[in-house]
Amino acid sequence: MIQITHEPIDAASVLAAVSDNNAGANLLFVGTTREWTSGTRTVELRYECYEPMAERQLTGLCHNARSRWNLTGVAVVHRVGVVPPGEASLAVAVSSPHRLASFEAGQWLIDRIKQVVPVWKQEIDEDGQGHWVHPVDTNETIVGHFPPTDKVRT
Amino acid sequence: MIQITHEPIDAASVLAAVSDNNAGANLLFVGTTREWTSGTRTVELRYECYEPMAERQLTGLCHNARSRWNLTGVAVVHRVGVVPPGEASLAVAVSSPHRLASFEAGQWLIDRIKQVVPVWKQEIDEDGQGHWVHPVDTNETIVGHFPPTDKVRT
Amino acid sequence: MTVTVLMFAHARDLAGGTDLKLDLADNATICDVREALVNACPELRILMPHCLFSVDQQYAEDDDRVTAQSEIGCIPPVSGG
Amino acid sequence: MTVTVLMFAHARDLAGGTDLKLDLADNATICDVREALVNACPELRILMPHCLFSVDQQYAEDDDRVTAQSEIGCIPPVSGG
Repeated sequence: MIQITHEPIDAASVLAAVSDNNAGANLLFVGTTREWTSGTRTVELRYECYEPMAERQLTGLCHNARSRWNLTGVAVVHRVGVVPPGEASLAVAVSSPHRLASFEAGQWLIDRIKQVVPVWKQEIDEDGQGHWVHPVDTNETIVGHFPPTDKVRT
Repeated sequence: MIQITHEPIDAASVLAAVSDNNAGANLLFVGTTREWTSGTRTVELRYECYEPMAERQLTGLCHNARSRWNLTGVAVVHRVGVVPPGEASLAVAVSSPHRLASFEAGQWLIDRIKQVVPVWKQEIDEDGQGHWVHPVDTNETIVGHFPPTDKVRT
Repeated sequence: MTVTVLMFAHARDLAGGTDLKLDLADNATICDVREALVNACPELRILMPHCLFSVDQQYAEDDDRVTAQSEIGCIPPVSGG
Repeated sequence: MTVTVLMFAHARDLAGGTDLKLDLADNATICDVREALVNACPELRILMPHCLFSVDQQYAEDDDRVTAQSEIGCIPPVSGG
């Protein structure tokens, strides 16, 4: 299950998608919109996406994770559009016979999704202003995406 | 939510129990009975438990995880009795503002649960024979539980 | 004094009962419980070094004292999860 | 030749449009696309070094060639998850 959706994410169905009789360790990560970050209130997040490319990237990442960690299942759903506080923007599920592989693969997938999948979010503040979220370094300088060698080709 | 149950685990409700408006990273681990392990078929697992002590141990571990990683939520449900292949014996959920804490706390909790909570399982093989599962070292010698300094006092 | 030891899992199967009564000296420790259990049920000998004990639902050290009122548990290697 | 560049997120807001048409030499590369974009929309200058480009929905290198048929995407720093 690899999906970009405009609807709320049903986390249970993402977990169910990786269920397998030979899996012992099923892991589900759900990224939700935080209302408060360092004292600043987020009214909502607005996600947009280059959808066909995002789907290809996700397909590639899931394929790579599955073969690297010998997973019994992998599923990713990313929501786009408005995501209010407490609601899920991302659900990632993996399953494998043992828990170390599930934890490693889950962390790797989420890291890579955040690095390479063409999805962008705006934070909407209490004045209704939107602010594009860019990864920044400690000098508050926008940093590039990722080293070229890390690129995913599908 | 800390619970020992004889009924099937509803994983979605364990995840829902850690939901919080200031959480960004919600993690759910579900341990399920594997049908096949190194070519040997498991017909079912049978869990038993020293219930009041198990609940106290779980309460202590959850308390420690919450304060160590500053979690916004933590929940553990362990099923006892017969757990057939594909069904869940353990569900652990944690939530925190950021994902690194959720992954670290989740792995720590599962490791500790497997080390200190008085729950035991028997593997039932195809002949209906039950085999107690003991942690063994590479010489197939039963190993002790854990170093005394790791003990949990509640 | 007489103490009762709750037996679980593999240890219970070897002992053939869920709780065992043992006669111990009044100042007995967990060490003495171990010894008395193996004397009462020699089948427990191999497993005993790998068992921990609880007193009143908390893990106990070998030199912790027990009383006739203690809820003593014999905890073979755990395997939950 | 004329190429079309799909603009997203912050880059689209700065450019004021979801797709920009650029006139380029027939042997143009992603490098030339960057330069032409900044010339067409000077507002993109600061963000441009942090943008990647895609050709036909795959990440491209700066010296990759583009054609009039290429689906070119200008990808500002991503922030999904």
